[in-house]
Amino acid sequence: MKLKYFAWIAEIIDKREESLEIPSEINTIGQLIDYLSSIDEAYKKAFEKRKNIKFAVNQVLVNENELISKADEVAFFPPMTGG
Amino acid sequence: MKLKYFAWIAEIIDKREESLEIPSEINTIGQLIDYLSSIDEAYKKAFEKRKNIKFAVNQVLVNENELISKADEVAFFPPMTGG
Amino acid sequence: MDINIKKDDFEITEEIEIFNQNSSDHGAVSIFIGKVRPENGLKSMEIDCYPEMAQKEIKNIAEIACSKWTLNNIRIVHRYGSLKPNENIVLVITGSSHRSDSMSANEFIMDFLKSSAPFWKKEIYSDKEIWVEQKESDLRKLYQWESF
Amino acid sequence: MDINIKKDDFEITEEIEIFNQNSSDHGAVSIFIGKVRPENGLKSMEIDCYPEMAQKEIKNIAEIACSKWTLNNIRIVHRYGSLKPNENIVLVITGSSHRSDSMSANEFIMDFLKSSAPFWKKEIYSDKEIWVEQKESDLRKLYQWESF
Repeated sequence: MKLKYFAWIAEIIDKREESLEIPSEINTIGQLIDYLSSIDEAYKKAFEKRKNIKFAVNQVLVNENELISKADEVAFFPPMTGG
Repeated sequence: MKLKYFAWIAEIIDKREESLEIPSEINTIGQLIDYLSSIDEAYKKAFEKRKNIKFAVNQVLVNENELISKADEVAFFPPMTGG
Repeated sequence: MDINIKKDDFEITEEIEIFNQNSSDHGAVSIFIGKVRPENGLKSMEIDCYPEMAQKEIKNIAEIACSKWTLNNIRIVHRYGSLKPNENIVLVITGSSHRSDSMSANEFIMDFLKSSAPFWKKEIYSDKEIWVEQKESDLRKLYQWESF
Repeated sequence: MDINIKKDDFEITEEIEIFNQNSSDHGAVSIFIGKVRPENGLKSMEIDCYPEMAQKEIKNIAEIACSKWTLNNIRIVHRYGSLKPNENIVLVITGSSHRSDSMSANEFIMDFLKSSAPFWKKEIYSDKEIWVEQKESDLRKLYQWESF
């Protein structure tokens, strides 16, 4: 699964993107966040304030219950501040 | 008194401006319109639909009861359509 | 604050340059450009104007805009005379530190220019000439600001 | 409709020219330019971006704008990367036959870009770096359009 991180989330995880093998029982964004938080302190810290994190699957904003699969590009980022 | 006309009012009166001696008993814009309408058909026609006419004294929009004097510049025009 | 009532055309790029020279420290710039709409068969638009009053009135409304919103600079250009379809009529540039101020002030000034600045438009077609009538909808927009 | 997400600066005059080439028959053009506000001590503004998503999302919002208002053309440019104070960040140009359409669409698109397009701003001062937080007031502006 291709994962992307932006803004302070990328800073805490210290990566802008990576490809990871995700266990097959991880089916939703929410489960993915829990899984990542369990394998490494950096993810745990980045995803701590989960209310402040938004996610996109294949460049489309979704909520925590969105189903994901191996071929997806999943992105994590804080609330947007463009313009 | 210096009088100015704009848009279709200027077309009907066939003047854009003129200087006129106005009788001393004419004290307001309303009286001035009545007076002009009484001396010439063109004014009468131009001022017929009085609701559609706006006036300015010395470049400031006023209402019919505005007092006027010899030294003033009085302008007559339809509702504005700029921009 | 700079107000230009004139017959000659304006270059938008030049106007923006002058605007920026006079006020470099704003985060938000809103620009509105009004042109002669190329209506079917329209040969030209003649705009009558009372320049002395226009200058006064527009200055007045620009000052009101400055009191309602935090603005760094305003530039207004309004042409009169005989204009061809697609020619520029009016330009309003408003600069502020915040987009909502620059946008609202720009809209406010345009609403004012439409119904309260002493300009009058006549559409010239090959077979007729029509003085444009003031629109109820434009007046309503203007009145909305009074309760603002 | 033209959407540019890029690092390089843009020339406003050039952008307006391209916009006009692609759509000459509108009576009203609204332009908004957002720049890096020169806050006290600000050295630069770093803008992070998810370009592929930004392109999709902005195209989507431009299409929504086209369905809400009658527009002849839209041009949006949004930069990312490291920008100095007073540098351009964003440009939105909307063209219509009527000023209220071009103005409302422009404001709508800017409100969207502020809180829903995937860009993130970080302010760099000599002694600290601050990720800009999303403003409640910006979110509220965005929500207002939903009932529109």
